[in-house]
Amino acid sequence: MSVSVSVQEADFDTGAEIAALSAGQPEVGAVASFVGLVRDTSEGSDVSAMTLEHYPGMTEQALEDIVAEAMQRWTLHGVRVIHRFGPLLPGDQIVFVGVAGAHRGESFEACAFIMDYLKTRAPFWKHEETPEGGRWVDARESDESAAKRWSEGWDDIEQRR
Amino acid sequence: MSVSVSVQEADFDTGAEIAALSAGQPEVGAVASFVGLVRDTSEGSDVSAMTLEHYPGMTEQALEDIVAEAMQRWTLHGVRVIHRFGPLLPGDQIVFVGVAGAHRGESFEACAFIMDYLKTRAPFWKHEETPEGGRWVDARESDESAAKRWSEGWDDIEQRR
Amino acid sequence: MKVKVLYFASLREAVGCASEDLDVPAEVHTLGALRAFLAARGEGWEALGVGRNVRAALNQQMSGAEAALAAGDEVAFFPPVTGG
Amino acid sequence: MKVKVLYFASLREAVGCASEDLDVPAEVHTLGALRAFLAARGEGWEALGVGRNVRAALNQQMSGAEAALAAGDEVAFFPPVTGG
Repeated sequence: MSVSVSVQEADFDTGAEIAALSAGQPEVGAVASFVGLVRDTSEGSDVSAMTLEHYPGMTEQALEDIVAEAMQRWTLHGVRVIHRFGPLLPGDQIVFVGVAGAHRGESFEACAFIMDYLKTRAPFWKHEETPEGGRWVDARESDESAAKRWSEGWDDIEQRR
Repeated sequence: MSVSVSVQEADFDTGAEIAALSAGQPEVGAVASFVGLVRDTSEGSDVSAMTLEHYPGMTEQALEDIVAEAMQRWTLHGVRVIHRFGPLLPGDQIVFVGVAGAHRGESFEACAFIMDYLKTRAPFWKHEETPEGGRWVDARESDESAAKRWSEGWDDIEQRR
Repeated sequence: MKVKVLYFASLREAVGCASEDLDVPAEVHTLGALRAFLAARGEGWEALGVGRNVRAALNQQMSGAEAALAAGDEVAFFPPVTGG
Repeated sequence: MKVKVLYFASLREAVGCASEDLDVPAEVHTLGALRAFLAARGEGWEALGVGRNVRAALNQQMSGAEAALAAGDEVAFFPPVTGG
């Protein structure tokens, strides 16, 4: 069982991360994974560069909490989350989520769940450079609704304290 | 846009396949992927080895049809499917499905869809070696229901001709 | 009418045959009729019988019992698939 | 009561401050009250005002307006997150 979270400026090796999720664990039959990349357009504008700001200290904890919640909901054999910060260019990798399970159902669901929660709960903010100048990316309503389909959305988190 | 299907005995390089799905396509923001592996237990028995039989000729066509259906349902920028046949050992990779899209919703859904359809429509059969001898793996009812959740299950296919 | 018939996996083992060229009797017009015709052959072939979980492909496309046969077709019978 | 307050992303730019050590008035007991107190500071600080889409964390946990403040807490205000 391997569970780990990294917040880093450096790029990552997707193939190595996926291989590590099943290495030495012959009970793993299914690894679902996701890679998020910087796109070269956003809201109709060309994007030449991006900077990811984050909240050091809180970021790791937020990701670990999300992973812990996924592990309560599904029987998993491994979870790996990597999120980059700092300057990035179109085509660059931003985030990796990999989930190892016995069967595909739980691996797919947990991977999508972690991404949906990460999108609404992990303290990262995108600032992009466009021909019209720099601008902060607006949160998408669709991300809020994606997180809510897991039945505990943002509001619940706020009230849970 | 890259769409391709391979049926092969050889192993594959997951990281390279995922990277190829977004290479030169800066409009891709999300790559969802799945790797299926040989487990060392099945139905309570130890599995020491497995052989995947397939229907040469039909296999590629079946996978291509499944991918074509996914591309009709979602706006995708790339799909890659690899399925191995022949002798395999616990821990070995069996299948890879990778889907590139602009956003994560369609990539995740199309990837799960392709796996669900592959599990019920692609002509592969697993034969496993256990301490009780060799045996053919039984199809799982849960695979049929997983395919049906996309609203066109096996029965529709049968009747569509 | 001549067709080629293939058998896979546990069904191949049950009937003891991987592939055969078959001259189908005139009254056998569909996949379902071909299956019933083969199931009546005797020992081993009851694996194709009524109530058995058998899938079929006609010319390499998953097909149902009502699919019509034509000369030169490639037919395959097999158990539910278990790849992935 | 002393707390540390952090601001991120567009909110950091709007208020012109990344981090401050703040002596909170006695009547400010909750995150919501602190937000209202800061919003009243004037130019730029209206970005924390009513109707603005602001999130908050208390000691690095996402928290709501009713969360109670204690001396030494680390508070952060920021816009909805956009990572991933």
